[in-house]
Amino acid sequence: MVKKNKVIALKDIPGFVREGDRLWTGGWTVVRKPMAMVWELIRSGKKKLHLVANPGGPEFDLMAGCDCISKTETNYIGHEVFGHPYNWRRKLDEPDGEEFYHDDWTVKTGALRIVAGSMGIPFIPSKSLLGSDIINPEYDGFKELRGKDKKVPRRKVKLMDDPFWDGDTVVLLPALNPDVCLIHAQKVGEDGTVLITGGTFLDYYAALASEVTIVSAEKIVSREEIEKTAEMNKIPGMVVDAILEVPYGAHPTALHNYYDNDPWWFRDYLEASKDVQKMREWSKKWVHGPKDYREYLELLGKKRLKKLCADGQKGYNPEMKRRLDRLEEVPSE
Amino acid sequence: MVKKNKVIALKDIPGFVREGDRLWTGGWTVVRKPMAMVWELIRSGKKKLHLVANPGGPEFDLMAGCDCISKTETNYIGHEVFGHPYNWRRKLDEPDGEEFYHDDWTVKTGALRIVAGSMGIPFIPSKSLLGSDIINPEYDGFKELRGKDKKVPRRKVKLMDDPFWDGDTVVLLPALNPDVCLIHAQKVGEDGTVLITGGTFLDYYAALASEVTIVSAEKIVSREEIEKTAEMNKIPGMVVDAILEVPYGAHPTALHNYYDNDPWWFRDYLEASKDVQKMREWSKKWVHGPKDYREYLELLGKKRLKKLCADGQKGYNPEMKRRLDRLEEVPSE
Amino acid sequence: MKKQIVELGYSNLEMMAVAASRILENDDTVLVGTGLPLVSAILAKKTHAKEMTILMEAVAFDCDPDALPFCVADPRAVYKTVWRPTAMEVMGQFLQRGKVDVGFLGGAQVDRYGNLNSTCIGDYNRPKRRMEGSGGANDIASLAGKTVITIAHERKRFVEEVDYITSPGWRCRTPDGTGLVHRRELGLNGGPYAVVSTMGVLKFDRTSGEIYLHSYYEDLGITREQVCEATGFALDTSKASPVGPPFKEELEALRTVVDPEGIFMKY
Amino acid sequence: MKKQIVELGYSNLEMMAVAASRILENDDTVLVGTGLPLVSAILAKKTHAKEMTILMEAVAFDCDPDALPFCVADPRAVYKTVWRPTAMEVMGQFLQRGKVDVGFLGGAQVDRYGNLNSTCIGDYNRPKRRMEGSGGANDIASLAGKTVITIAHERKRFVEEVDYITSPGWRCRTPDGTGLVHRRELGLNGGPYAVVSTMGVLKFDRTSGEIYLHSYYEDLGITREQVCEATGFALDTSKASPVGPPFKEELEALRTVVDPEGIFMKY
Repeated sequence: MVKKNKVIALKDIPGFVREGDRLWTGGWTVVRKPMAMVWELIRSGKKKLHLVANPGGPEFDLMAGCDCISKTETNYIGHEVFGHPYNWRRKLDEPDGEEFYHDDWTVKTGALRIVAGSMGIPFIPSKSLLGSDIINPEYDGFKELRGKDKKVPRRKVKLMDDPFWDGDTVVLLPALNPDVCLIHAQKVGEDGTVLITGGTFLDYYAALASEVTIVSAEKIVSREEIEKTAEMNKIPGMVVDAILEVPYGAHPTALHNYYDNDPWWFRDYLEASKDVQKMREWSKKWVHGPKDYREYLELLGKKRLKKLCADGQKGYNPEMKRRLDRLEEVPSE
Repeated sequence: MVKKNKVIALKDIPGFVREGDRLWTGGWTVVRKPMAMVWELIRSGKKKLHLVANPGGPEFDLMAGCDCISKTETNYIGHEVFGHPYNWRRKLDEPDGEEFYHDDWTVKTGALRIVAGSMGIPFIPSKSLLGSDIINPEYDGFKELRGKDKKVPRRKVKLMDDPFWDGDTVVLLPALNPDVCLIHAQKVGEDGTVLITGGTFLDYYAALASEVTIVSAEKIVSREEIEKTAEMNKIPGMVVDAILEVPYGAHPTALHNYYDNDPWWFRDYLEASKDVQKMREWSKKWVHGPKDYREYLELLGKKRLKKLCADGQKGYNPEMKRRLDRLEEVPSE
Repeated sequence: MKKQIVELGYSNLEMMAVAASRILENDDTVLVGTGLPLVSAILAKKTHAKEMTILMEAVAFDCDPDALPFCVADPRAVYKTVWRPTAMEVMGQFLQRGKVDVGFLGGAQVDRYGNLNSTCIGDYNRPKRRMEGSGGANDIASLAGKTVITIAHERKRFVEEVDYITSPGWRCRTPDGTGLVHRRELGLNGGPYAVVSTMGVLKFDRTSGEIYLHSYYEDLGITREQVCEATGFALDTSKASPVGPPFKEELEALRTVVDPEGIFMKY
Repeated sequence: MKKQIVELGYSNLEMMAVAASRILENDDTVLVGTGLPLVSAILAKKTHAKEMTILMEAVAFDCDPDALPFCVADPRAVYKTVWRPTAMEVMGQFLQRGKVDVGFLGGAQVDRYGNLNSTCIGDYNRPKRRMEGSGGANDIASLAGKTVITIAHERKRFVEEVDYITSPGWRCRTPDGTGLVHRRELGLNGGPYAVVSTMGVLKFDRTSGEIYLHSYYEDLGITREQVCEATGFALDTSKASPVGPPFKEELEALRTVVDPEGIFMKY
């Protein structure tokens, strides 16, 4: 039974996010990122967001380039083999005087933090980080915020000797509980049940750990339809507050069984993002130009979107040429 | 690709288990218990096993009744609505002078302990147990073993104040890492990949937390077959050391989509287990009598097994009458 | 649903199931164990609380079974559910993260503060009668938004002091095991909300944490005095009022839909 | 597989991929990040280590891709895998539980103890060049049975002291951040096993934890002296011997099967 209507529109997204909120964006680097929802957030002029996804991808760099953020804590922000996160990097390499803090974590410790958040426990032990500068107190990127900012734990980690077994030292990690979690999925049931294939990454944990969770999907399906995949559904509707249907909602990142990475987007974006002025022009055209996401997709063009289509068997597009320095022309109508 | 032949026979099971081993049995009370493997263990005359599954079902009580065990630590041992665990209960209510220890946990803390074991961390925080006698030092069932038995943690729990957020007290629980894990599943791939439907319970965690994991299944299937259910397979072959095909390997417990609980078994077993002498006769007939599991199934009879068959749509047998005091006659050939 | 007063006879156990089910609301997320709690929760879902979310600790998440499950892992509980978690998710995540509104428990002994014993009768170290083990009772009583307890109303069950605190009530065990302390001082949220017995419904004073009689099954001939006699400690009955008898829809649902075989109800 | 000495020309990067792949064995479980580590691992799997188990941190468990993945989450890495975990399982469970034999990492700077920096160049608090973030590098270097590092052989990369210890080597950071301590004293198992560079392969002395030149690409004209010149600290080359050039099968697999587009190899 569908208990309540959870369907919202893309333009409703900014209403769920306040300045200073810790924002989790699902997916993994250049795969299944909630790009359409982030796109709408940027257009609404949000500022001072605190990004906490592990790891971040183009959505982090894009929010950095459009001056939406003041804090990041994660293990990685970037575009994998496509290229560097120039906008975000500038925040650290060439600080412009605006408040900006970054704190480094790792894949495992970032994962454990959101798992602890999903479990409702305040911390969780970990066996990595010892011997590294990631826990060097001198290099704690949030040290100025500790004890002041309620959304930041009082300390980065705490070392403790195991009181039960062999006495080895473990590193206690603070739980992470984002304010808002945005996830893009292949399908969502009208009851909020989420079907993801090809890798859930940390999205189930984040959905549960966060105060508010919103899921966009290529398709909203009926309760009957989502019952058919009962053994493979990944997130229960109970922790999904709102749902929306956004085809190509993860573009330019890849969506297993639906579409591959858009190499033209990455080539053009990376070129533009190297320079503040060019980045402004790029976002004027691609973020602020279209009147809605449908128009954004029209700007990309049907032919280009078709080129990205994944093989239903393999989950990706085996014909795709992927070297940015040797791409064919952008497909145009 | 199948990397190595993992197939063993039921008679090989006792070779994997040593006296004193902490034994995890998969499933949940009267559902999907690895009964055939436990049956073979009992027949081999194993003693002094330390049972750690959360929770235990008829396999615990049967091992208690056949004098295979000297320690239990779990949240529940029993037959649910069918009846009490008379054999196990006698160990505590009417001690016979043989060494026997029991320590109480709960569903959540038992789950967290095996999760911590699967994570390779020595302990994990929990927010229950406070205010209860489960952590009353006077009532620590293993207190005589602590600091002496290497398979028992030095203390039951440790209270600690959260150093990161609100300072609340949490209870640290010691990880659980069984020596041997026995699981019965619907299907196992020849590479060891396990397909379970209708509830994995804690078996994935136990498979990873344990030193040795053995999976019996209704059917061993090809790598190609197990690839088809990639998104719903529950345990990877990497942590499965040996596999075996044992149809009705969970009898008399229920196996989702395959067969339902055998109410005649529970009725007869519960009647027998109330009395030591009757229990001896029962096990002589049902455990030690048959020369192998095939003969055990023949003793049950085809007609009876057929009566247990689950509806492939519903996962159970909707025709099954389940009140033990009003059962029809045992189906016989 | 039009409610009709029943004209059939009914048992104390049936009234208990009905009274317990009435505590549950349409918006609730309820975590239940097997037995009467499960019967009551399913009864609520089949009558006045159709949108209620029922969780069971082993796997059954948001279930609405066609047939009464034997236990929390029964395929009957899993049928038609659209997500199939483990006890780690249900208990270690949803419950511990505070997503459960109502926890529903049975037990062998309860005291004036709602401490519940479902572990053993007699000294824990040398029990007179050892029980199966308490499953997730402690976790549920510690972490649900509120706890509802179902228990037969007998002097040996409503006791001055339970033999063992399995599930903490309002004033529960100190960490050193010697005294009692208010659960809030231990950082525990939630707490016992009601005890539904074979004679009536008991609730708790918010400040003292002490139990009192809230209502009783007058239609079954139960009086305040009988309740006091069946209770092993002094009970405040001054606020008690009669509970209305089962509606026809409730009894019918119980007998024909929830537990037609009488597996728990033993008709 | 009959191995033939190659007669074609080949690059230092190709030799590096080949040398790295040769470290991996058929029985190994290998956890790899993107880039050259991934290329080398897939090369090993397509040549001498067909039964090797490749894990990637996001989801790809025991993968054997048809096409080179862009990243650890790429559907190319997932295709044909029979179990689809999350980073919690791969990193928080399999790696942390000690199920990974070899960790395979790239980096920007390495020192004589195998400490690896993949975080930033310059002072962390005011970086000259901030990098993307180190992903799972620290976890892998802390918890894998042994670690293999791939890095270009340049003086600015083989440094006396790395600007930031992302991944601990044999003598690594004390918890207070001031000095260095042997990793075993911190309770860390594993440790750097080899550094595969564009000039040769370096290994570590078991007792001192210090790096030495194990072998070098003589066939590409590399000499011991050149390696020393490209290293920012005094390097023991006394035990070094030449590495054999790629076999034909290795180069063919690399060029036609592993990375035919030259995405990482940039042919």
